[in-house]
Amino acid sequence: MKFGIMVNEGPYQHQASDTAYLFAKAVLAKGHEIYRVFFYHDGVNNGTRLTVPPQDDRNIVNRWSELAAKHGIDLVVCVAAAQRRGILDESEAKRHGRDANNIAAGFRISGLGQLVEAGIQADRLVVFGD
Amino acid sequence: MKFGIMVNEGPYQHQASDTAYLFAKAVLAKGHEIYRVFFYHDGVNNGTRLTVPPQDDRNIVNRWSELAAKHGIDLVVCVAAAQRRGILDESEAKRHGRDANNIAAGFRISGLGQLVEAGIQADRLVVFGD
Amino acid sequence: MADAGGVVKKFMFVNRKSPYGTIYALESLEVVLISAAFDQDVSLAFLDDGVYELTKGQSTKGVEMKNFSPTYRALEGYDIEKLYVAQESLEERGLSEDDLLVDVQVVSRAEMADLMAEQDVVLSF
Amino acid sequence: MADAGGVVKKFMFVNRKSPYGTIYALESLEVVLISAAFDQDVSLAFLDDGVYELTKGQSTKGVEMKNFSPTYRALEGYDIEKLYVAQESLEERGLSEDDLLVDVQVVSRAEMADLMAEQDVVLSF
Amino acid sequence: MLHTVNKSPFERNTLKSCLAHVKPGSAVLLIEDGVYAALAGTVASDMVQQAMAEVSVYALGPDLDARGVANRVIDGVKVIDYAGFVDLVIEHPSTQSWL
Amino acid sequence: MLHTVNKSPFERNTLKSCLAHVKPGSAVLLIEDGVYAALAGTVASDMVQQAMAEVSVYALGPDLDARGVANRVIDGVKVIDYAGFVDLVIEHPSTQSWL
Repeated sequence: MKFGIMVNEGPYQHQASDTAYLFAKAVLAKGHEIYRVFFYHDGVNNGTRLTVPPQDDRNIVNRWSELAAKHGIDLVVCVAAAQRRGILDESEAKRHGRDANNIAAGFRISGLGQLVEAGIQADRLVVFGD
Repeated sequence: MKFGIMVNEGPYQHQASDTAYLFAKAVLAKGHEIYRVFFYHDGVNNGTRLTVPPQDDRNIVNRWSELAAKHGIDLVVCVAAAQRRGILDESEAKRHGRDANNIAAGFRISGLGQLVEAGIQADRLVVFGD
Repeated sequence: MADAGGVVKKFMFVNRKSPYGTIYALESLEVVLISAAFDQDVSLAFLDDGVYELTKGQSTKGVEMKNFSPTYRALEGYDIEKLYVAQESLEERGLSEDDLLVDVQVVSRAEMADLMAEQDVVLSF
Repeated sequence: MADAGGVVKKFMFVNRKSPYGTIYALESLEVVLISAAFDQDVSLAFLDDGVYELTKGQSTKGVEMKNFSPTYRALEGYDIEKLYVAQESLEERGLSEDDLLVDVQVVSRAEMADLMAEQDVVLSF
Repeated sequence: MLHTVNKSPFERNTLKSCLAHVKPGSAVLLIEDGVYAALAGTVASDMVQQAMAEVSVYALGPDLDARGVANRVIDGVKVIDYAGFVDLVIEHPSTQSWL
Repeated sequence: MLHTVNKSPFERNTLKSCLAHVKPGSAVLLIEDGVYAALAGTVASDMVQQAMAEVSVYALGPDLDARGVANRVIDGVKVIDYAGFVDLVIEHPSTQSWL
């Protein structure tokens, strides 16, 4: 079965991203497919490579990147929500005249249509938020 | 009178940063002093220079930077909270081996002691959060 | 981008939060507008504090935020016409249909529950 | 850094949120620990879902988060000994003092209100 | 003491908890989504009106305006702007934010 | 239909609103701070026990464990892990998250 997952909160502040990640791992462990993880609202903040969490705590961003690399999962950050909050990839940074970008490995920036499309294409869509 | 202000939520997601800013402007308009604005929890996300809000909306980060420049206000981002969430200045980025930083003009990264000190030194401390 | 391959699903956007205190209402509306391009069966539910998203007379100059409430009036132009508002939520807040800035269908809790149960995809804000 | 210039203020950290669902409880505790270095008159209030921060037996392996509850036991070593817990909040949740992992003073609502009113600085989490 | 409340009384227990801890003579300022508690004719109005017997209740005007509810405020709730918010903070030796 | 609730019943109206909209035969899964609603002996227990006459109530075990409350669960609430969460999502044609 194909799953879509929506993550609406950033890392650490709320548990939503943690639960979504552990849910995604369980989906994969059962042999199902994850069609897409879509990051919206503050959820876009899961996609920054600049986090430096304490050594004795989980690294939320890296976990997502590693899951994507291992299982070929599409991690999509909403472009409009990302612009508001300062999550940029190289081309976005260039387009808006910014001197740096911060997107993490395995994440890509795209439009809200990707969320609606995930709702259409996936058999189930589950929302994690606050 | 000397005011301390604590901001606990990031830009756009919650109104806390907006209210804190408009409160700070009113404090200054009345001739009072702002001893420090301390950004904690997701509030550290107010300190990224990478935001690109829509043209027809307010630019929350720039407003803080401009207020700081105009009135010499100390905008302090908590280092531990910032590391967790990916807000780094040049020296933090270097120290942690990151290839980019994203701190906005007028913000500085420092420890939680700066919050306690603001509580001690300011005549009033007001918390804005969720 | 807006090719759904002929699939038409029932999408419901559930709005339970008031505007301005958080961004959920505004960003929910952005998804709704995009969804129009996909020719799906879209409906919006407003319950609990979500009914406040639709109050007339919003004026955001003093808070320096963008007033996005006029956009609800534009939904009709996108063929998004199923707006359901919870009657009990209006009553608890002393509001009536006349206080809302768009035409809506006011429904009971039982009717809202029926509508929710028949959806394929529910996005919550 | 920890020079308060001889000033001693009454600081209260008000904890109203449960642990793990959000980070407020954990980051509140980080401020409390720092405050110890400033020789201020520090107290902690736990009310509403904040009383859940102190429940015994927290075990976070399954959620892969850091279990920070043992840190409350370390507060005594920092001379932070004024921990006030709202009696009504415990009762509403079917909890008693025995369910908590540190020694606290259980206070009534009226006593909590008196304590809050005498503070110089109140930080809310 | 000044207490601020920024949450809707319909969604959260924040205002209720605040009002259970205010002492006579103190002030409660409703801001952000907290201003919905300042409105007449709701299921939360009674709680606020009862509190007004012992404490002063204020609401932030710009937040009422944003939400389109400025014309529904309970009689006796004082509507103020950000400058008035600053004055309240100055008048009271300490401020507690109920989040 | 599967309904998930991730908020404390003491802090927010989320669970109450959810339970007012569930239809007989559907399932409610309590996760994150929502698991506090699964506990016996609280002021929210009655609301949940009444709902259990018509719907199945589940609670996420890892969230109960984290909060130290796994030994207080109401009889009849089924405790599941993340794999069980996935199974519930599959069993029901749609999932609504009450946030």
